[in-house]
Amino acid sequence: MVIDLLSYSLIPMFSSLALPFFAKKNIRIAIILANVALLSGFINISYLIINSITKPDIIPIIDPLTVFLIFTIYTVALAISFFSTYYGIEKEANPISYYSLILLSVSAMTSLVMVRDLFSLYLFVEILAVCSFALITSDIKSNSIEAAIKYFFLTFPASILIILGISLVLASQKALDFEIISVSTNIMTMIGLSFVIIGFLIKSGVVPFHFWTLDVYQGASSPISAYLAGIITKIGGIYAIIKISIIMKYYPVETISSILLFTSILTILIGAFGAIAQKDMKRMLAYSSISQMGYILAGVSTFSSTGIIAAVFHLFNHATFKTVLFLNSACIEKQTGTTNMTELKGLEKKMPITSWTSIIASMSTAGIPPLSGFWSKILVIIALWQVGYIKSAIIAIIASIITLGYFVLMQRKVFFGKLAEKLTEIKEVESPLLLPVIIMSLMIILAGIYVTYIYSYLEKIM
Amino acid sequence: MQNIYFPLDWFFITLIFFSGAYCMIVSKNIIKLLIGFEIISKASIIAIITSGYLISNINLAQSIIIVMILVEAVVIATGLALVVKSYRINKTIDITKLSNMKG
Amino acid sequence: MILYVLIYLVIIVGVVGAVISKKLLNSAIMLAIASIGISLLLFGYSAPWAAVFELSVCAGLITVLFISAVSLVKNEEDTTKEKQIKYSIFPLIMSAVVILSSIFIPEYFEKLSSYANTTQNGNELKIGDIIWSIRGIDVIAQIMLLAGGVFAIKHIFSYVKKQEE
Amino acid sequence: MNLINSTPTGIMMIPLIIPLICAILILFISEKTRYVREFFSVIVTAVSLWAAIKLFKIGGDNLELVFSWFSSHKLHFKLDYLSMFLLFSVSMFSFLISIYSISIPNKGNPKIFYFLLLLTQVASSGVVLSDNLLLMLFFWESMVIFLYIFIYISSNSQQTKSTALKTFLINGIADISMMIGIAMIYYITSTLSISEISKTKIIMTGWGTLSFFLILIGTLTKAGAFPFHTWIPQAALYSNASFMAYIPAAIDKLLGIYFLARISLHIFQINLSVQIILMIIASITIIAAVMMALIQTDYKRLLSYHAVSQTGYMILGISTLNPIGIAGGLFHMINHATYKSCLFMTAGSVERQTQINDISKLGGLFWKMPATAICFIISAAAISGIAPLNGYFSKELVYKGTLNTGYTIFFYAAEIGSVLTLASFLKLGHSVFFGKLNDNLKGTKEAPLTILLPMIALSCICIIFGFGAHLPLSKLIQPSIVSIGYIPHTELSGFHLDNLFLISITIIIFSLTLHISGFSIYGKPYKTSDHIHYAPIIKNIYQLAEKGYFDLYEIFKRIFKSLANILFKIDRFFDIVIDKIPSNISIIFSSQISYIHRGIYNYYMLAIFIFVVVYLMYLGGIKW
Repeated sequence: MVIDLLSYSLIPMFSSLALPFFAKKNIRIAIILANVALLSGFINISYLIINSITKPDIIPIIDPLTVFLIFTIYTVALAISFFSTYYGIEKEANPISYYSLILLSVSAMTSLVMVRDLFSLYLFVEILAVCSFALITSDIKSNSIEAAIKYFFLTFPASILIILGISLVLASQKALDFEIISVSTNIMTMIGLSFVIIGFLIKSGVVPFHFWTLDVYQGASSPISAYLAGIITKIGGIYAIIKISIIMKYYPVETISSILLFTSILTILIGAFGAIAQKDMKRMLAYSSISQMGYILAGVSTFSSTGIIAAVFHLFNHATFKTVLFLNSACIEKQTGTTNMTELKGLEKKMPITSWTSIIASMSTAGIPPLSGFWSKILVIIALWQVGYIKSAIIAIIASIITLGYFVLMQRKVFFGKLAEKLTEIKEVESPLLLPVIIMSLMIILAGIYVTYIYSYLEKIM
Repeated sequence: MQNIYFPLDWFFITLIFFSGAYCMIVSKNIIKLLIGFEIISKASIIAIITSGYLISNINLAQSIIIVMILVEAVVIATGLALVVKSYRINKTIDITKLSNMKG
Repeated sequence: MILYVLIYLVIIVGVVGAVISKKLLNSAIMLAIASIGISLLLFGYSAPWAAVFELSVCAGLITVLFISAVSLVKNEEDTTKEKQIKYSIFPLIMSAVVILSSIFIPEYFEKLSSYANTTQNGNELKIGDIIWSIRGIDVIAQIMLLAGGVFAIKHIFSYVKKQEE
Repeated sequence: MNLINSTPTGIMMIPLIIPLICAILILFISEKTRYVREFFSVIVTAVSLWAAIKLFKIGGDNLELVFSWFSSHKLHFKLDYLSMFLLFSVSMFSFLISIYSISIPNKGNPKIFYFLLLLTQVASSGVVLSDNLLLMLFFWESMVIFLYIFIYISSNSQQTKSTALKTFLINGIADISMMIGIAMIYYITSTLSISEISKTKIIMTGWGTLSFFLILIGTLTKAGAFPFHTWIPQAALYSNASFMAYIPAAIDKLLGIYFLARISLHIFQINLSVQIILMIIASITIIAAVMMALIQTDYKRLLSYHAVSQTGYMILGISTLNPIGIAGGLFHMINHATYKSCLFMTAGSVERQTQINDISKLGGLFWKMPATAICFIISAAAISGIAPLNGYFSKELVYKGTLNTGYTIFFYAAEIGSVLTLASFLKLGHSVFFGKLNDNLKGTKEAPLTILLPMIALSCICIIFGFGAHLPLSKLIQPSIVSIGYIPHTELSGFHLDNLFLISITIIIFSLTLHISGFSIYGKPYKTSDHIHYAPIIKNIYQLAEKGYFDLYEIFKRIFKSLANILFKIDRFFDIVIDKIPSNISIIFSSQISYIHRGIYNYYMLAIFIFVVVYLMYLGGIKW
């Protein structure tokens, strides 16, 4: 456990525990407390990370990967909680439990990222899973309950597989710490870790096991689906695989890397193709996020340093632009009442900021040069190329073209063209709702421009 | 000598794992699903204790099992809460009826 | 060795009974029997603390939860007429799996267990020290988990009251 | 570069520079002033004629004038006797035409007409004078543009525009082939100046033959020989008489045959087989064109076909490769220019006075327009090669040349040609000037003086060159042949009472019989050639010709049309393959994917379980 970063996980936990007591007098104070806790964490970590990026040698960073991921967690969590305060969560669910669950999930994620023990990693993943599936139910529509049940019954069995893996590792290593495991290479540990990786594959929603992702992102209430797609599935699923791939640097990784490569290519293709004929906007975004997860997994499957850097960078980029896209779909749903793309037309005139931020985000997903998405995808493709998986690199390129295809299709359908008659009287959402989306798009653009700084920072991971 | 138990334990673990999985795949009733899920987590407990016994470090295995039992209890509790709520809203505990999100 | 096989027999009977029983109550009870079997196994492996926890929590608490849930959804049970064929052919499939896994699994894990690190110096650490000192982080995790569980259930049921008003 | 001073090089520049300056000046003269433009261009052409004549007096073979063009490239203007002879004839015709076209009605906007006339004068003298092939090509190509504008401005009917386009296309493409030919010459000899190339003539091997034929296409189009002549008859219908008298009748023939002479005698060493090909082209031109001319009922169209057939004689003369033949060809060139433009001038004056071109409506104009009638008779007699006139003498030389080469078949073709020429002119003269004067032509008066003057001048030249044939031959033709490098042994000029004269008499008698028999059968003067027109085999050849099957331009148009829609089909095919098929496949594929997710939990769990088992089996299968 990285002691000096501990505060990032303990403060949200204690504030979530304290929340019900504050809420006795007035709910507003509780909500403000939650937001302030997250804001302080965010300012702290962003100060730390900006210093380390701009002045790399002065402040020695303990563990660059952890700090980077904590930064991502706090940005997305702050955006979601700030967004849901003005989104009117009170109408749908009990705000106190909603915010305490968000705070708990933040502390779970930060501690998960900081943990150095395999079993504790599993524990925090369990906590995160419990919090997130409870959050899914915070929508009055019956779909959210169905989504929660599917999420429960499709992802929790995966933790059993992880425990089987951990038992094998336990049998072959002195202790479960990452340093000890990474040092002594051993076939039994390798199989145990592969069991764990397959367990986490189910949790991260890649193609053979992606069924729950579609229903959950579509069914859950919009800010929560943004939170899920943005950060929970990533930290709860792909981060563990990245961590294990870092550990398995000296292990014989041919079989597990071929499994990972096969899954990632399958994910990219089916995610990209599936999104083309979708009617519902959130389901289309679900398919696209599956496809982007495929890219992260492709990066990891190379087990090379550039691959892992590319995966982490794409994880950060995907977190930002997927959150923006889902929050925009939440705004559209709030204003028009539906996310069915066939009914929405020409929203750009009425909701300009939402449209333009979602255009920036989708362009970045598709990988248009100046934006950050392009750089991380290029890194992934280079990593694939270097390791020799040339066919899959080409498939990755083709899939990103298809991604561009269906995003342009979606924009043309939803944002441009003649305004649908039903939508004439809708207005732009209130400004606070737009604040997180605007900040996120700015981050996308800035990350795109200052990509060299970020890359030099990320290189310190390996 | 103690190596005999390890392979046999893993044989029984696969049996329990398979029966739990079969129960989850086949049954329509959500509570039956939960029971299947419970069976599978039982299998994981056996796995931990056999590896603990193999490296003769029983106490470490015991501490892990205790934590796992706690996790299992919390998960089952929230699962049942979810089932009850879905029963309250959809008036059914048949999972095949909960499928209006397609495509 | 016979005791070991006997315990496993109890567990298997409990599990298979839980799966194929028609009424939910019977399957809950069979599940309790299985968990009792497992705690016996734990005793067999001289892991008393784990066995006691297993007995009290799994056999006790979880079975009670199941039975209360079954009683809550009482009138629903007769409507979901599940075709019993699925469960009646289960023993057949089970025997097939038994035969297959008996061929591959023991031999595979035999080879695998040769890699186990048997240099461990026995149980000199007491269980209390392990839980509290070495695996301190897990204690925090457990607190978080309990808080999460409480808030989750509060969050799920919070809405039910509003809908009924 | 010293301009106008007494040295010959200065004078040589006059026909080039002064008309160019005046042409630009004419553009600035305002529309209102009458006759200033005409007067101005007449003066300028007179000056350039004076310069040409003065050059004759000074003599002095191959005067050299070097222009420095962008410092590196030297532009050589060179004057040898052949180009001096050509320069004289070109300036003479420009002078006469500028007088003639003063009162021609439908020549389009006079300002532009005279501007173009002077520019054509500059271009043609440029072609004649330039020693550097590239420079010659520059002037040669500019002629095409003036040709196009000349026709275009003559009237704004749709046919005129399509004729202009047709002319431009045929000449344009021919000039391009010539350009390629000249590029090949540069490739072979790595020098562009004619005088240097002529020292070591290019022999007819691989690239040589190809470049010769490419340049040949250019010259034949300019001269208006058989395959490329189709624009001339159409231009005759839809453009004005002064244009026809100026370029197709005179300038084109002069320049075409001049350059043909240059390449076949001066630049290339053409071998026997090429010579035969040239003679075949010549004879086809003669016969085909005159057959077409015979059946025409339009005054100018009939004359234009004759122009094409006479070119055949010149090419025949040049391609005999012996001095007599070449002299005949060159002499025929100048003769033809004189009587052909005079004939076109008569056509113009008849058209001006009666506004009718169709000879079936004309008749009995002899007493109404005596001067035009007399000029017509003289030039018609000259073109058909009747004894004392210039046509006879040049044809006689051409016949001698062809007989010397030994291939008598070409001689017979030429003879048949001249028979039919005489027959068609008898038909033309009889139907226009003799016969019954129909009523509506009662008021026609004689054409004004400005039209009559050049006509009379030209017919006098026909007579002078006829009786005094030795004058032009010794002064103009002989020195130019010597400068090309062929020394004539026998005495060229002079009247010899040999059997060629007798043959010409028989030709006259034969065509008279044809005319009278045709007249007696049909009664109408313009129908006299119908018995040939509707003869069995010849009838459907004529029909084919009418439909334009022999016309290269029409053939290419049909080819390109069918080519266009084949390409269109191919494009449609690619459009489907690239656009439709991939998008359909991806839509089918994505609908399949969304069909798989039916939402029921059990199927999902089954899929996940199967995949996990597969992965574990794959994992378990590790051999260590």
